Amino acid sequence: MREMAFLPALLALAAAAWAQPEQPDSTASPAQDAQTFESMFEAVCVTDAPNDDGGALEVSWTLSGSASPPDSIRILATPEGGEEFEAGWVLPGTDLFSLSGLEDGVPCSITLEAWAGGSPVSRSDAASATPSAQWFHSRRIGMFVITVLLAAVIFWYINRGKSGRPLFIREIAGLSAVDDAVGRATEMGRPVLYIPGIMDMDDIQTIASMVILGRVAAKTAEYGANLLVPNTRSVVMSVAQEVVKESYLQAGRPDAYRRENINYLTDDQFGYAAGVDGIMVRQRPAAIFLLGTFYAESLILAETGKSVGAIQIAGTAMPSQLPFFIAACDYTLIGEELFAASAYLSREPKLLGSLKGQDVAKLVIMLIIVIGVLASTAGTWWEPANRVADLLRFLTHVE
Amino acid sequence: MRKLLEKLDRVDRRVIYVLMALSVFVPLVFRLDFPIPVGGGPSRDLFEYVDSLPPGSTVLISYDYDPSTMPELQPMAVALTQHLFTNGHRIIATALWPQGASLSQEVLSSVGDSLGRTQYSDWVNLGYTVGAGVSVLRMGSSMQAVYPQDRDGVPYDSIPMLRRVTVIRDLDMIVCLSAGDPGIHAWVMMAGDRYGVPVGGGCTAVSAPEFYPYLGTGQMIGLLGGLKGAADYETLVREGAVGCPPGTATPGMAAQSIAHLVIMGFIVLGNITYLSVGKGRKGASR
Amino acid sequence: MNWDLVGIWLGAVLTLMLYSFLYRDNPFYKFAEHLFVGMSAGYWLIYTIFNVLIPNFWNELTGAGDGTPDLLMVIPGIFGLFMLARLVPKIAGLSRLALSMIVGTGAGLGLISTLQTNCLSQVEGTIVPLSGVGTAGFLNNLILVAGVVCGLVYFFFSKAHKGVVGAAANIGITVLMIAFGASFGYTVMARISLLIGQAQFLIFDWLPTFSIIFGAGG
Amino acid sequence: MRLVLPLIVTFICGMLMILQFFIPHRPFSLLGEELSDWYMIVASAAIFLGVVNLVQVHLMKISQRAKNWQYSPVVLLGFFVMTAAGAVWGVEEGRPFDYMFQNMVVPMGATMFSLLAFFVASAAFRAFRSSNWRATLLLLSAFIVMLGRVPIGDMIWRLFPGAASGAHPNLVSEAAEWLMQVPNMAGQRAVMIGAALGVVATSLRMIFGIERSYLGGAE
Repeated sequence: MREMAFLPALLALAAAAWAQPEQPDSTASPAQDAQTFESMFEAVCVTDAPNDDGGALEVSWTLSGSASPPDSIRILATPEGGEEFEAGWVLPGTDLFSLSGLEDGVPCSITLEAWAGGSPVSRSDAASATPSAQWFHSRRIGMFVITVLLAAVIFWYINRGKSGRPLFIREIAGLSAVDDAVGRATEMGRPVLYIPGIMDMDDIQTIASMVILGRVAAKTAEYGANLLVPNTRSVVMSVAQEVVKESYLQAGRPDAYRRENINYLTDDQFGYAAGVDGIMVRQRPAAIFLLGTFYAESLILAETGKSVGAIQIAGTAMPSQLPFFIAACDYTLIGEELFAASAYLSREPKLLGSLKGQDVAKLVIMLIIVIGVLASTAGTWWEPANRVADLLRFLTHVE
Repeated sequence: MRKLLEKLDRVDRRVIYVLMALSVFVPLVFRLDFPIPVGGGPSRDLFEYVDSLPPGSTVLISYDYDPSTMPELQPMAVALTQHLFTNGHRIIATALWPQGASLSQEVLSSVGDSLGRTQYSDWVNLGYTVGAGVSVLRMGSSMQAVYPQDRDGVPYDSIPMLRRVTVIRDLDMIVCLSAGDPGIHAWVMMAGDRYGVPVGGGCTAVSAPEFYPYLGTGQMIGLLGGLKGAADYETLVREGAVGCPPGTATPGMAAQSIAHLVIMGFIVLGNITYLSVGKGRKGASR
Repeated sequence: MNWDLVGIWLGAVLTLMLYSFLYRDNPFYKFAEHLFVGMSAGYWLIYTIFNVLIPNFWNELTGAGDGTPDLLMVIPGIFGLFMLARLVPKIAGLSRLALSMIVGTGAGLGLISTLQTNCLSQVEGTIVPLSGVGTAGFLNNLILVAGVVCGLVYFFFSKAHKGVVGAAANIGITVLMIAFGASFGYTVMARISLLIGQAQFLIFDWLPTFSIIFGAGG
Repeated sequence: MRLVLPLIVTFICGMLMILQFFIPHRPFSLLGEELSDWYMIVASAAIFLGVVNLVQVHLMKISQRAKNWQYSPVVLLGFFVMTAAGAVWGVEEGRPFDYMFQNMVVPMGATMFSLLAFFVASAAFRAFRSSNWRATLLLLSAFIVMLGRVPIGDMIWRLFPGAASGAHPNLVSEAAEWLMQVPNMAGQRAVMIGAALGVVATSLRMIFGIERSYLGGAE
């Protein structure tokens, strides 16, 4: 970096030079040029910047068509009780300028100055407004309503689940195959390989995968199969170690837990794929789980797994990788089925309730779509119906 | 005939691998070529939007990929940069993937020198930032907070062409060349949806279907899908501006077409042998 | 010592070693695989330090960047140490705090951005009129809306896929399969272009070097 | 007791990230931005855990002479050479770190990625055995899109009598484009919306501490 030191100095010089011509040429007398560029500004309006955390105003204006456009427009701001300062320069093309760093509650008046040939030629009349912070983002009310609605539905059903009423859940082929996959591995005395995807713990699919790992580990502890969990993220490795240790504890087999089988390979996507392929061909696992977020390496892993003759259960919400898992794996959990796995395997009332809540949420979404489509279809010949469609579009539109 | 089909049914994976290798290496060694018709669709939409940018616009190109996806995305970056420089626009390069920074430097300096464009007045390389969508979100409130200095350590506010770009909304357009995450999703979510900046993109053919819904809802104004998208854009740019050096995507398309046909042949062959031989045997469940 | 030549040879030899995996697992692949794992782990460690921890954390904390030390950075520093506490068995429990911060932030951000972009924007885009868009428009919109609604019915968990629900779920899974087929077809091309990239490297960059090395004598 | 504090931290961080989206007012927007910076730093700090584990596992493999232990020194050598080169000579272009990266790590990554061309071919040959009508549909739409994306597709279509002069000379690529625009979009949207609801439910369960196995403390 050392030899780069001279560069900033050089640039500071260039920047200073660049700014030079902008300075007003005091000798030119603005008065006699003013009339040719009479009031160039129309509809100058200043408002508090909406939906922000305060201290900002938005200035909008239109240039009157008649006068020839100026070179640039200078924006001057004078907060009440403070002196005027230059807020910014814009090219004539733009018609909106946002000004920040002001004090909330202090009215501030804005004037616009048109510059041509290096001197001010026209000045708009002052318009003022008071910057303030909004407590609620006006354009995200629709999403807020839907978020609260979905959350309420899900929590309501979680509580209903707790009250012990039995909840039906349809059969998911991939998940009911977990038992015989681990059983098969135990019989053949070959390990079970669990691949949690390649993203970090901030990714919800990886979180869902960790929860499923807990259930799978409980089975391998119970059956006494050898569980391998290679990781590409360090945080996921630590969580995996915690989850598996806890499952082995719960199953009463703390001795069978081997921490070195849950290891870190590399953060590199394809370094990880190469490493896992090596594990597959050398350890020859009889059951392979590929659950979480996958990208291009999905087929490298699935095809190698197929070549060592393992039962493969895959699951991801990545639409681009689902075709490959369907092609190369025995069972594939598609999208939401990955998130249903923890409830399906544990049959805990709370989690089954949450699943029921997700179904009702889907019903809400489907109703919004169907009503919206019918309303906008009817809208083409019966105007009021369009307002219903527009309401639904507003509800689902988020700025 | 039945004997042949039975042998085909149990053919070894490695035979398929050898055939695949031949179908790619042979056309390349003998340099076969095919004409590229560029129909309507996302590639042309992106070209026309870039072509219609007002003069002196500032476009941000984000290099969100790494060398392993260079064959598809680098030709897009070169064609896009040629197009923007010949139309007299300014380019800001960013990267949400670490290696994207050096990839952008390669394109900007080589294309810039060939078309007489200089650093800091026509283009600047802000380099890599961690944080994916979160960094894009932060650019909404202040570009300088995310990039206090450019890739060579020059402070943000001392770069002349960045004088007027304080927040992401000041940009005329964003093009994200994306090989996965972080990539187009982050720019559409955080820059397009939130701040209304028009977002175009280029991606590997594998992730193109994922972004089609964004084209449908207008959240994206154009998309280059895979090597074909790159070849489309190369052809369109070369139609417009004379004297552009030929790209690398077009020759690759010939090898692509042949290998493509070989794979389709495998699908057809695979199913014929299966239907005729394995009538009794139940295939693997879905 | 022509370093470019050495570089091309290093890349080509390692490429062939990895390609040997297609035949079967062998010492060459094992060597290249282990080298790749080790070197890429080292690469990401250095890159994370130089590109994340120093500019975003250390410079901010000590104010080396723009001169004003931001003491708030002490908080992520502490959580980072909590994470590293896993190395010391006695205080490994502290790492749970760091884990919960990562999972909490990820869950919050994930919920909002996924709901906004992957759900609501898609629902908004599916509210389309069936009439007044011409017969082709009518058919396309009908298939789009029916596909999305039936696709969602397929994802129903608390109802058996029988009767009306079963029929809708069948339509849904059919549309899904066509969609997956389309993206498979679209994706196959990309995979081949990667092989083309490596083939071009071997044919146009590596092979010519043979004449330089071996042809030098002739 | 040992779980209460972490669960509180998860709740605070989760709710803060949600609220800062809806409430632009000063404390929330600022805290939202700070939190998203901090979580990056903490996640990055964890990489030390990973590399320590990597070194430990391979040292153990060598000491116990486990299967294939002869290759563990290669991992350790590769790791320490890269780390030392980066720490001593820095990461700028032309330095040993960047040289080894460009000439060794990058080609290996590209090679592993390109293996997919072979695996896609073998998957296409074996997997799409049309054992049921849905797999046939998947296969058919894949076939049309593949044909439509390459110039050869339309060439073959024009061989049919009257096809070239008819209304749709490029029927194959148009069909491919239609498959991508309509059914593909419908299918992708159904998966995205379904998965998004799964994400919402899972996130809420994490934030409100209903799902806590990730902390290793199954209740």
